[in-house]
Order: sequence, then structure tokens, then C-alpha cells
Amino acid sequence: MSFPLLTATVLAPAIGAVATAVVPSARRTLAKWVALAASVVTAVLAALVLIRFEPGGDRYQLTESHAWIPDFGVSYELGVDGIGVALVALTAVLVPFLIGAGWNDADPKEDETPAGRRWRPTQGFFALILMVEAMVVMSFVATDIFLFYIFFEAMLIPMYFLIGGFGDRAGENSESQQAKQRSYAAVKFLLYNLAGGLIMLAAIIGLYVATSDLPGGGTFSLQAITEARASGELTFAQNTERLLFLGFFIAFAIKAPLWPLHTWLPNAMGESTAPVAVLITAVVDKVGTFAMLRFCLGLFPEASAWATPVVIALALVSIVYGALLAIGQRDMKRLIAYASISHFGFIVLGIFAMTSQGQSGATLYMVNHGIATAALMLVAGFLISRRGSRLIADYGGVQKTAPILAGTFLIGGLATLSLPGTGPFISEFLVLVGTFTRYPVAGIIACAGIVLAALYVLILYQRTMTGPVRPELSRMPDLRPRELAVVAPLIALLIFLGVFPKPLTDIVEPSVQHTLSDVGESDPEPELEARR
Amino acid sequence: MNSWTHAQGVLETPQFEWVALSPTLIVVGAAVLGVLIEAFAPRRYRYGSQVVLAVLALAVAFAAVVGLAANGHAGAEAQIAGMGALAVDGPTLFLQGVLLLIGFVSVFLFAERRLEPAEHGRAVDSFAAQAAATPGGTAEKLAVRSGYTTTEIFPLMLFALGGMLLFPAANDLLILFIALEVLSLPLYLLCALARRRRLLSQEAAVKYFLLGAFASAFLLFGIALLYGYAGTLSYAGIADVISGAPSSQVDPGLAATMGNDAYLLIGGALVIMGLLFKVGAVPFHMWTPDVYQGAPTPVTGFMAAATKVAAFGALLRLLYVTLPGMRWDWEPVLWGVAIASMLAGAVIAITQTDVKRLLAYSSIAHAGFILAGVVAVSPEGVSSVLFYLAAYSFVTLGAFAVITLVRDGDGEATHLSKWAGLGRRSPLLAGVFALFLLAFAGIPLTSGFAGKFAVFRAAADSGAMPLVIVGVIASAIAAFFYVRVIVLMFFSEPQPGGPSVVVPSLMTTSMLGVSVVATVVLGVAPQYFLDLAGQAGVFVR
Amino acid sequence: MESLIGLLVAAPLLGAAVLLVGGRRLDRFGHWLATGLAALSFTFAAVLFFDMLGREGADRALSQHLYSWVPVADFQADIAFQLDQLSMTFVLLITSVGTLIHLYSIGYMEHDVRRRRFFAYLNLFLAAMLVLVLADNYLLLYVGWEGVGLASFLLIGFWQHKPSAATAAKKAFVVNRVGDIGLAIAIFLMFSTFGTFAFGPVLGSAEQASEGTLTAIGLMLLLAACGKSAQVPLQSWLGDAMEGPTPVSALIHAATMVTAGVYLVVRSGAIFDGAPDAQTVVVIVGAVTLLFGAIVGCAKDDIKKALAGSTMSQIGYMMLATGLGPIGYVFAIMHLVTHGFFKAGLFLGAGSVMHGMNDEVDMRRYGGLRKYMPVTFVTFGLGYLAIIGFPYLSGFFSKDEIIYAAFAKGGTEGWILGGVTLLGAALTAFYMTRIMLLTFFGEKRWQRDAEGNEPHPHESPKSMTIPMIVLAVGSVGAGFFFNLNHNFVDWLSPVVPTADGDSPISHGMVSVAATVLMLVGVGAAWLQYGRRPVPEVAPTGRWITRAARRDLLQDDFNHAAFVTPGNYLTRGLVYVDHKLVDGVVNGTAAMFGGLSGRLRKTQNGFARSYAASMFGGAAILIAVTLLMRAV
Amino acid sequence: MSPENYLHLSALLFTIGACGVLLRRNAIVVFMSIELMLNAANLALVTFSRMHGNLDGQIMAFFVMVVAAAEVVVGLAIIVMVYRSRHSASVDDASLMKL
Repeated sequence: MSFPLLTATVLAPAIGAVATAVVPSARRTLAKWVALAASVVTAVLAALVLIRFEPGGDRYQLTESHAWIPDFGVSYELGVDGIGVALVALTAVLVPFLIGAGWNDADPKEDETPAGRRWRPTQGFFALILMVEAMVVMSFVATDIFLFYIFFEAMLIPMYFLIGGFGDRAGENSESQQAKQRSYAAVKFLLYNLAGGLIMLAAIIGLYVATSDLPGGGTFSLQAITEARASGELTFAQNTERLLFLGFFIAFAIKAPLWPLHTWLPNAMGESTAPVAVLITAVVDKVGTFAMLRFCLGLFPEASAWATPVVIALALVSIVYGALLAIGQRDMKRLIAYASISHFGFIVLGIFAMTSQGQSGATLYMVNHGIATAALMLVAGFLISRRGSRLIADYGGVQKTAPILAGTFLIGGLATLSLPGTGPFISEFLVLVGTFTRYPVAGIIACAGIVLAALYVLILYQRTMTGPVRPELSRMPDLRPRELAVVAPLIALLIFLGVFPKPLTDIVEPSVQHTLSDVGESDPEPELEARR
Repeated sequence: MNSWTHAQGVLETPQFEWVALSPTLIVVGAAVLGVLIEAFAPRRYRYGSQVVLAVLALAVAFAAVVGLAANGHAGAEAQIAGMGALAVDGPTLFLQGVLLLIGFVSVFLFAERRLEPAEHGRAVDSFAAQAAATPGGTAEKLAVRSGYTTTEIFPLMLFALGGMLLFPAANDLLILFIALEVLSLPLYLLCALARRRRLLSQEAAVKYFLLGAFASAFLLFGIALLYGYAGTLSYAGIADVISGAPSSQVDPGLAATMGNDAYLLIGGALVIMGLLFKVGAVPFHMWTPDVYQGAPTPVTGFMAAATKVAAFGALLRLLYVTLPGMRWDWEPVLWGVAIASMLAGAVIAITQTDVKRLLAYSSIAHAGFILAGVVAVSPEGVSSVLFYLAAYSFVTLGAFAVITLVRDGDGEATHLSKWAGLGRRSPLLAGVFALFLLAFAGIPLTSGFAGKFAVFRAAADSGAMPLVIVGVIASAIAAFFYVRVIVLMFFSEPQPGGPSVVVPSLMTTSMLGVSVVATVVLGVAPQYFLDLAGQAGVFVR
Repeated sequence: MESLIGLLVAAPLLGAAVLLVGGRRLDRFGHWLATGLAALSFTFAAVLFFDMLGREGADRALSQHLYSWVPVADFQADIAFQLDQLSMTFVLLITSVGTLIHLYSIGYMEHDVRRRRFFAYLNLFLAAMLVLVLADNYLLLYVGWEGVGLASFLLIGFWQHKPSAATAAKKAFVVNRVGDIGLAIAIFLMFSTFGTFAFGPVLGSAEQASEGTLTAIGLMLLLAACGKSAQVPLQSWLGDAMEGPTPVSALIHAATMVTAGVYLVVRSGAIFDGAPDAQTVVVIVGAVTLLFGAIVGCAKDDIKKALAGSTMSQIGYMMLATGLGPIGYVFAIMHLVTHGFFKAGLFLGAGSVMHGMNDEVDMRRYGGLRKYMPVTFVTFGLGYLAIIGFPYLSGFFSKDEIIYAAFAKGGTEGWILGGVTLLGAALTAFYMTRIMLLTFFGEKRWQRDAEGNEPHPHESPKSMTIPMIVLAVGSVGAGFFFNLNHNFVDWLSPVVPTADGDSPISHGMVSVAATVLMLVGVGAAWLQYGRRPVPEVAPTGRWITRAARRDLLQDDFNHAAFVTPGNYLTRGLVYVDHKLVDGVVNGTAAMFGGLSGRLRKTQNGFARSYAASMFGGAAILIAVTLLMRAV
Repeated sequence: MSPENYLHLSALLFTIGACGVLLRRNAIVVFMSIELMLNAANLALVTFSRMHGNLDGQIMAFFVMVVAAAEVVVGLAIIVMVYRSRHSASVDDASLMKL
């Protein structure tokens, strides 16, 4: 058999995490370099995956399959379709930048007590990031539902430590105060997602029972189940299917997050450091939307169709609600968080529009939103690290003292409001078109998001960057080379994806067609053809 | 008159399967030897010899179990031994194996002498110098100065273990009762032997003893009623009567009461209740927190792990061999108990402030989870419960072992507030404890998850989906307080006067290592052990 | 030849990229680079133009397909350009005026440290604007559409340290976005109707679509046009946009970008022809804006804002014309071009004045400047004559044609529209004369400012005057040339449908009426401002004047209607999210906590109560088992 | 007279014992009540044995007595120990651990 590329892509960061963790506490810088190296290796492997993947080939490629826990009907099955490839690439590309951006975020404070001699925050920070990367990649490439679930759940733990353990340097309010808020955010994150995960566990067990009359007993193999369903060999009772769908969907809707299950996100993103915040919204949350696309639609087509109206309504609420709340925020990280909620609304909308434009758009949206938010959030992080405050009101006139920072911030913002020429525009437009062709009203309502996005981004930019320079900012340094090196490539990527997205769409679109055929939907005919 | 004539018949000498019963015999034998050592060996040799004896005995016994299993006693060769009194089959051997392992590592906990600060230059363990001496009295000081140590703990523990080994093997009500007492009485004593906080320890002992005796009285009365119903004490016999085919040797003429369902139902209920008490299920759980808190931590660990295993073994056999005929009568009850245990355990634990009490409530919740597997009357149910017990017991032992290491001025610092910032002081230990907590919470890639999944799946398979739902909710609630402890350890600033972590001897370290390995292996690659439990899933009749 | 089209766009785009990425080291010659690239783009345009003249009317159109952009199933968007006469007209206007204004800015922005960025943004604007007019499908047009919006945002807010500028920039972008939604929805409709959104197929098969669809698309396109071209009701941003440097106002907010709406409607003529209702709405919007802008223009004392009002009103003319259908299209474009010349000239003149007056914008502080800056005076004057429609200057031809077309609409509407357009002509004459008089005539009214330094009005440097002269020439001659044996009509007719309506009154009559009304306007203005000295502080006029000074209360309306409720809404939602949505979550946790607190009380430490619970438990067990059997 | 009455008696004794456990404070008395319950069970066992006409019940009863004896040893030891350290045999006094 061929070289297990996917396994390697998962193992690289995992091994890197261990290696980073064991670096002695004094050799902090070494740990950082080890982590960076590991993430770069991962990126290279991901690039190989991207190359080896043939668009329009088999649905799942680079597959691997080994028995794991036959007793549970669980096997170690990996494979990627176009959607998976795109997201693996996104993850692998982002993480090195996150590590670069967080280079000094986890250095122990000067007043670190000798009691914490064995306490090695730096090593821990980077090890945890790599651990999360490994688990996320695994959940993107797992084609066994149980395997997916395990990592879907397990990734909460390192995330939890990242959120709770590392925050911004003390700002306006005291260290202990911040620590309290942090651990509140972390606990909220963990319990919220754990609850969702446990609901999904019930559904998974239910799925096992439902499939247990297949030849060879219950199974969790995605392909096996979809094939069995296609061949009519396996049929779910209507209620069973709907309940199972709900069990899965709620878990994913929490992760995504979809209104009204979103309230953990602003806390989590607000309290954690910028790179971690990006990790949450740009990488981890994508697992939720990805899973909706792959599992909810793939396993429960009828139920998906049944739930579509409600889901679309929720998505619309998320879009508008998130945007409005973003406008109302005083804390720039929370603002970005609510903006993300709005964007996840678009993604879910695109997925459940059940058109090739909508779903391709949603997939592109996941990628683009990841990069755009990363750019915006990381620059915001650099800004915060200079002033030690997340409050928008504490800034003003930055563009005078730090033009490059302001410029990159603006570009990130413009990408976030999906300006043509940047990647997000294409994905957002595709989602909207795809939605409109099937649900015109929904499409039009979603357009409100376009204007609101302009509002929250530009308000943020105006309040922080323009106007007279605030005295306390008068000596603020501009972007340092490291920081620029982190942001510039992201911006370049954004523009490239905006100008020439074809490679991506070519990879994604066939897989979307597969998904659509699972659901048994096809794009609505143009009015004129329909009339002919 | 007739019955007397029966008695006049020649009593044929009982034939006895020494090999099949060797594990129990070895352990009990070793216990007796231990008593002799206590009686005759000079004080300074006792500790060493007791430890060696116990370790050897357990090792040999475990080897015996393995041998028996290898000879197919777990499957095809399964047999009823001791004139129908004992069953040597899959579940028995599996649980005996688990119990012996638990005992094996517990010995290390018991024998640990590095934790307590040395008294008068002598290293001491965490047990009272002289149980009889009043706390703080002159006698105690004297005992301490002259370096007495209660080495009786080893024989006591072996006796208890002997009873536990019998418990799941018990194939008639008499043995069930005997085994119950044999395992309980030494535990009562062990609970009273703490070196620090002796008042609490003694109080724990009293409560445990009184309630335990109370429970066993119920059990006994239940036994009486069942006997009254079936006219026999053997499981198989009772099962026959229930299924309407009474074994021949009862004279129908006199069997006026035979088959009177009231006896059966009440008796069955009482016996089940007696076992649920040992398991620590709601509403028979109230002794657990107090006893867990008061008893010396090594004993708590041993008790929490082993008692549950043994008691569930006995419960399984009783329900699967004796009462399957009346499944429809006891299933609803157990449903209720399971649900109540899961929810009550999880909810009450939220507001606990003492680590040991916290674990006590978590153990109650887990009893509920396991019961969910018990009510799934199917081989999967059995094997899932067996697997869960194996997984759970090691996590429990590990957790309590960690607790023994976190100490301050007056012994173990079990109050949660003192654990704040432990992760900063000694990340490794805190990490290990966090791992155990996550396993309790049933996070994937830990043994806890595999067990929970197995149990819930079995339950769902037998149509108990509601139980699974409740279980899931309970797990969510439970996660809340496990996470709380982790937050405390890692995310809150260390207190100035906080506890310190003592570096234990190789014994505790290795036993911690074993627990960690077990937790991870059973979580990541459970297949082999699932197979074991799967093969062991069938009861002999 | 086709390949030149791409280069047309590429040149300024390259400039923008280089200047932005290049950093400080380009400060010295960056502006020359930008200007050079603009000029290069203009030369390409010229080459293409003459090449086009070399071919027959029908096959003059060129197209260049660069690459497939977003292919997803039926949704096939390409990066492809199309250069027909209509686009050509715009390309020439944009590149020529653009180049001139680049040149002008070199002088105007001389003392600004961030001049390099300014030129980068200007180049960016050129590129985007060219994409807008060259695109061969609506999606690519949309890119240009928002691209110019971005450029306008950057340039309006160029002096970001001024909060007013930053606010104005944001306002412009957001209001434009509202319009953009229209364009987006229009594209959705096209895609779901025709399965494509490329000009050719859509416009080609327009008449097959139902009228309802076409009306919907038309209205959406109109919404977009309103946003970009500052037509009522989305006009509010243009006045504030004057916060930007004057060259920007000249290029973007007078000559080119704001006219994109007109281009869009004309380009989509086929759709509007199939949707009369939509056309009616277009006409109404045009007419209203025409008067609206004119009235505002009459009241403003800020020279740039007055000119902005005028711009609005002139675009109103064009909109109205486009709404009239084939009769009007050509003349809308013609007026657009001439207006491009003279309005740009006027703004540059205004800029030159401000340049000489320490950036003073209040016309009541000017006066008698003709002595100090003759060149500015002459060029501005020519522009002035052109716009008020002085016979045989540019405005005269284009405007009269529109008025004629308006009458030609026929029936009462015809009379109403004709009346409106004529009234507009009078107002135009009035406000322009007012500006002229306040600025260049009368005695000097400026005095020392806060720092106490008195302005020394002086003529501007060559780099500024030359463009003004060139534009002045354009504004004088363009109209005449266009009208010379129907040059312009013949030029556009292959691509833009034309028609000759029969109007109740003849061309001659229209010209006479227009001229007379023009003179009336001039006279009125002279009576007001020429005859007697001008008060240095504006008198509180009648209600109409006060309202006009406040842009006819448009901002007040927007605030009352959208901003204030919006603020309340967001604040309310923040509260709801925190208290309600999140409250449920925290509430659940608290609930379990409380429950736990109550339950643990049962663990009261008394062995006997434990025993009691066991006893009760046993009782329940027995009871339940018995019951189970009973039932 | 029919053996059922013995059963009724044993049930009565058992209940009395249980009530004793629940109502009395003195650990010794509580313990005695438990012994009473055990013996009630014994009575039931022998009665059944008589009714069934086989000896299992009687054998069981003997075992129970032995076990009870062992229990007494352990139990009294503990109770006495507690008494010595607290100077009180009241069950309710031993309630340091709660909640």
C-alpha cells in the first residue's frame, strides 16, 4: 500500500507537540522553533495532499483503512474529498502564522514565582496549538463517524487549556480579574461544546443501533452507510432519522456556532490571545460547519430536507443578529467574534441552500473567512499588545503613528466585509446567489449582512485608526518585521483567492456535486430554460 | 418427620475442586498466615514480611486466575464448583483477575511509608500507630514513640479481598451472604485506622458498620424469603422454580408456600437492595461520602474500586442467573435506581468542597452508569459492565493515590480550595490527576469514554434509549465539576499557604504509572480488553 | 489590439500596487510614476480609439477574454473585457480627465507628506473605474463598482486626522453599499432568470423574460445607480464627500464615478425598454434629483458643496434622459461627457481658488478674485458659461437635447418633465452665477484667520493651470464638435438604441426657452449678489433657504429614520444577548448549582437518617416490584 | 398450628428491629436491634426449612449465627473505640462529616 499521507499529516503536528512539550523550561526559544518547524512540515504535507488529490477523481481519495475497535464497529478510516482537502490546507497554512503571531504571547511574566519552576507556559502553549492542529486535521480526514467524533470531542481539551491558560497581558483590569474571566470563558467553552458532544454521543449510539441490522453488524463507516442507504439496503424510520439528525446537528450548531447557541464564542475569543482566538474561529469552528456538510447531509438526507426551513431561518438570524451585535460592541475582539457569528450564518445558509453555488460558496467561505479573520484578528492582537487594552474607545488616530499597521488592519477589515477582489467576496456572492436561486426571500434578507458588515468594519476602523492621535499612542511602534511577515502572506493569499479562485473551486465543486446527489437535490433551472 | 429421615441418609463427603477455587483459597490462606505473623513474628519483621506475603499471594493468585482462564474455564470449561456453591466461569475469572490487580496495586498504597513525616526517626504509613489507643491520649503517644504500626492492615485487606473474590463467584444465597460479610467486616475495621483525623476515621467506621450491618440484615431477610419461595438456596434451583420447573428433591406435599410470588418479589427486592447498598446506588448511597472522606485514603481507594467490582459481579450473577424469569419485575426498579443515581450523584457533586467527597459522589453517578449496562439483559450488557468496572477501578485507584500525595501541615489537603494552582507547582501530578478526571468525565481517548460508550451502547441495543439520554445529561452535569477541579488546579493562582506535593516511594509511583497506562491504553486501544470481557460475558448455570 | 484592453487597466493597477507596497523610498518620484501610468493608459485608449475609428460601425466592438474566474456549475463568471463605442467614450473621458487631474494634483498635493499614497489611490481609482466600464458581465462590473467605491472611500477620507473626513468617507461607503445590494440582487435575478449575467446573453434575450422580472431587475439596477450617482433617495453622501481633496472631488465626484449610474442604466437599456414602469421610476428619480440638487446648490456658501449640488442636479438631467428610453440615452451620455469636462474644470478652478486662499471654502470670504488669479477666472468662467448652457457652448447642446427629449415624452408627463428641465436650467443659471459673483466679483471680503495670517491670493502653478486650460477648451468645444453633423449620435448609435420622438415644440423653441430662462436665472442672481455688497455672514433666509442649507433635511431624515432607531436596536440587542440568550445558559448552570445545594442538605451526617433513607428505599423497591406485578 | 404464624412473628421482629435502628440513639442499642433483625431472619429461615422439609434453611441459620458473632466482635470493637475517644455512644454525636 502507498505511503499513508493523511496519517502523516496528522502525526506531524502531534509529534511536534510532544517534542515541544519536552523542551526544558529554560530553552524557551528552542521550543518555539521546534513548534514552528513542526507546523511548517505539516503545511508541506498538506501541500502534498493538495497536489496528490485529483479533482473529479474518486469521491474520497488517499484513503486508508485499518481495523481499530471492531467491537464498536469502529475502524480507522481516513480519506479526503475536495471539501476536506480545502480545509486541511486552510488549517495547515494558518497554524504556522498563528505560531509566528503568538511568538511572545506565552512567555512567562517577569514576576513568575520560583514555585512555577517546573511550570512551562511557553512550551505548553505551542504544544497545545499543535495538538489542536493535529486533532482538527484528523477530524477533517476521518471518514469513520466514530473516529471523527473522538477527535471532535478530544480537541476541546487542548483548546480549553489554551483559552483558560493564556490571555492578553494584563490591561485595564487586574491580573486576577482577568484570570477569573478567562477561566469563566474556558469553562463555558468546554461545557457548552461538551454538552453538544454528549448529545451527539447519544445520537451516535442511536446510529449504531439503527445500523446494527446491516450485514456485519453496526458500523460507523460513512461510506458504508451512505452506500447502504443509496442501495436501499438500509432505511431509517422517519422519526429515528430526524432525532439522529438533531443529535448531530445540535452538536455542530454549537461548534459552528449558530444562533442561539453562540454565546460561548464572544467570551472565548474575547478572553484568549489573538492567535488562539483565530484558532477557535478560523480552524476549530470550521469542523462544525464541515461536519454539517459531510455528516448531517450525507447521513440524513430526508431529515436535512425536513429541517432546512428552520436551519435557514436560524442562519438568517445569525447573519443579521451577529452583525448588529458586532456594531454594538465596545471590545474589538468581541466585535470580531460577533462578526464571525454573522459569517457562520452565511456558511450555514450556503450549506442548506442545497445548490452547488451555495455549498461551493460555503466551502470557499470557510477558507476565506479563516484567512480574513486571521488577518484582522492578528493585527488587532498586535494593536492590543501595544496598548494593553481591548476597548475600542482606548484607541484613535493610529494610522498616523503606525500607518502600516493601520493599512493591514484596513485590508483585513475590507476582506471581512467581503470587498470584491478579496476571497470572501466570491464566497459570499456564491452563497447569496446559491441561496437566491432556491429561496429568493432568504437571499434578499441575507443581503442585509452586506451593509451591516460595512458598518461594523468601518466603524471599528474609524474609531481606532482615524481621527486625532491620542497622546498615549503617540509613541506607538509600527508593525515589527515578524508581525509583518505574519500578516503580509495572509493578505497576499486573500487577494489571490479573490482574483483567481478557480483552482479552489475546481477542487471543491465535484465533491459538492456528490453531496448534492446524496441529498438528492439539483440546481434549480433558470426561468427561461424552465419555460422552454 | 420426613425431613429428619432425610438427614439420616449417609452424608457423602463433598468433592471439592481445589484448582478451580485456588485463587480465593490462596488469598484467604495468605490472610491466615498474615494473622499468624502478627501473632508470632517480632514487631520489626512484621511490616516487611506482611508486604512480601501479600504481594506474593496476590501475584500467585493472579497467575492462578490466568491459568484457569487459559484452560478455558472462562468459556467451555466453565463449571459449578463446591457442591454448586460457587461458579467458576467467565465473569468470575474476569472480575477475580481485576480484583487481584486492584489488590496488588493497593498493597503498594497501603505499604507506602514516604508520605507521612517520619515520627521519631521511623518512617510511618498513613495508618494509626495503635487503633485501640484514644486519639491524642498518652497511650497513643507511647505507641508512636515505641514505633508501633498497625501491620494488621495487610491480613485484613487480604481477608476482605478473599470475600470479594467469593462474591461474584457465589452461586447460592448462603455463599452470597458469607462472602458479603467476609468482605465487609475487615473493611469496617480498615476504615477506622487512619493516622491523622482519627475521629473522622472512627466516625466513618461506625457509620459504615451500622449501615452495612443494617443492609446485610435486609439482605438476609430477603434471602430467607427467597428460600421460602423456592425451598432452595442455590441460584439454579431458584431459577428453575421461577421458570416453573421445580427441582425434584422438594416434597410437593409440604411445599405449601412454594411458588408464592409475594415471597419471591419481596425477597428479590431485599436481596437486590442489599447489593445496591454495597454498590452505593441511590437511595442506598448515603454512607459513601462520609466513609470515603473519613477512611484512610488508601483504604478509600481500595474500597471504592474493589467493592464496586465485587458487588456488581454478585448483582450481575444474581440478576442473570437467578432472576431472569422475573426480569419484568426488577427492570423498572433498576431503571429508577440507575436514573436516580446518575442524576443525584452528578448534581450533588457540583457543590462539594472536599476532593474525597467529590469522588464519592462521582462514584455514585458511575454506579448509575454501570447499572444502565446491567439492565441491558444481554451478553453485551455483561461484557460492557465488566469492561467498565475494569476501566473505572484503575482510574479510581489512581485518583485516590494522587490525593495521598497532596499534603500540608496536618496530613492530606483534601479541601478543594487548597488545590488551587497545583498545576503551577507540579504540572506533572496535576496533569495526571486531570487525566483521571477527564477519564471520569468520559472524554474520548480515555478508558472512561470507552467504558461509557460500551455500557450505553448495550443499553441502547436492548431498547433502553431513555436511560442513555439521561446518562448523557448526567455526564454533561458531571463534566461540570470535574472541569471545576481542573480549573482550580491550572487556572487559579496558587495560595501562599498551599499544600506541597510529597515525592512518594517507588511503590506509589509505579502504581500511579500502572493506573495512567491502564487509563490511556483502555482508552486508545480497548479492543483486546473488550474481547476479553466479551468472551467472559456468559454465566454458567 | 484586444490585448491593449487589458493593459489599459493594468497600467494604473500596477501603479497603485507599486506605490502602496514600495513604501517611503518611492516618495520622491511616486507621483510622476502614477501620472505617467495614467498618461500611458490614456495613450492606449487613444490608440484603441483610432483603431476603432478605422472599422465599420457594426464591428467596432472589441472583446478580450482573460481567464475563467469563478466557475461553479452553471455559474460561470469570467474576467473578460468588452470595448464598444459606449465603453470607449467612457474610457476616453476617464483616462483623459484622469491624467489631467493627476497632473493637477502634483501641484495641489505638493506639501502633503502622504502624497505618494494619494497618487496610489488615484491610480487605484482609475483601474477600478476602467474595469467598471470595460467589464463584459455584471459581476465584473460589480467588482469595478465596489472598487471605485473603495477608492472614493480612501480618497474622501484621505485627511484621516480630520474626524469629519473619516466620517464622510464611512458614510459614502455605507450608502454606496446600500446601492450595491441593488446591483447584487439584480445579478441574482439575472442568474435565476437567464442562467447567466454576461451582457451579451442577458441583454440579448431580455425581451423573452417576463415584464415583472425585468421591472424587478430594472428597479434594482436603479437602486444601484442611485447609490453611485447620488440620486434621491441615496444622495446624502455626496455633499459630505467634498471633505476629500479637491482633485478627488473633480475626478471622482464630478467627472467620472458619480456618472457610473448613468452608464449602468444606459448599458442595461434592453432591460429597461422591457420594463416601462421601471423607466417611469427612473424618470421620476432624475426629475426630483434635478431640482433637489439645484435648490441645494443655490443655498450653499461652501463653494465645493455648491458645486456638489450642481453635480447632483446635472446627473439628475442624465438620469431623466436615460429614463426617457432610446430618445434620451445618447444625449444622457453626451451631457455626461460635456459635464465631465466643464464640471471637472469648475472643481479644479475651485481648488485653485482654495489653494490661493489657504483652503478657505466659504464663498462669503472670497470676492474680487478675478484680479488675483486671472487664469483661474477665465477657465472657471468658460466652465460657468458651458454649464449654464450659454449658446453654442457644450452645455447648450447636450442640455437642450435633453429638454427636447423630455417634451418629446408626450402628453402631460411630457409637459411636466419639460417644465422641470427648463426650471432646472433657470436654477442652474442662478446658482452658478451666484458662485461666479461671490467668488470673482465684488470687493474682497477675506480677513486674517485664527492664526492671524492673512491669505495672499495668488495664481496657481503651471501643473495646476494647464489642466484647467485644457478642460476649459473641452467645455467650450466638445458640445459643438459632438453636435457637428450628429457625430456623437452616429458614433453611439450602433450600440445604444436611438429614436427621434416628435415633440409638441420644435428644437428652436426649446433653445429659445432655455436661453431666456437662463438669462432670467442670471439676472435674478445678479440682483441678489451682483448689485449690492454681500454680507460676510449668511443672513438667516426664508425656511426654504434654511432647509436648503441643510441639504433639504436629508441627514435629519436619515438620522430620524435609520441611525437613531439603529442605535437603539443594537443597544437593545446587546442587552438581550447578554441577559436573555446568555442568561438562559448561565441560568441553567445556576439552576443545577442551587438544586445541588438543596440536595446536599440531605447528607446531614446522622447515621440514623441515612438508615431511614435506606429503609424508605427498600420500601419503595418492594412497593414498586409488587405494583409491577399487580398491573 | 400453622407455621405461617412463625413467619408473621419473624416479620414483626424484623420490623421492630428496623424501627429500633431508626429510633434509638445509643449505638449499642442500635446494634442490638440489628442483631434482632438478623435473628428474625433466622426464625424465618428455620420456619421455611420446616415447611419445605429440607435442611438448607437450618444450615443457613447456623451460618448466620456465626457471622452475627463475628459481627459482634467487630462492631463492639469499633463502638467501644469510638466511645473511648468521645465518651459517648450516641450515634448522632458522630456527625462531624456532613454535606
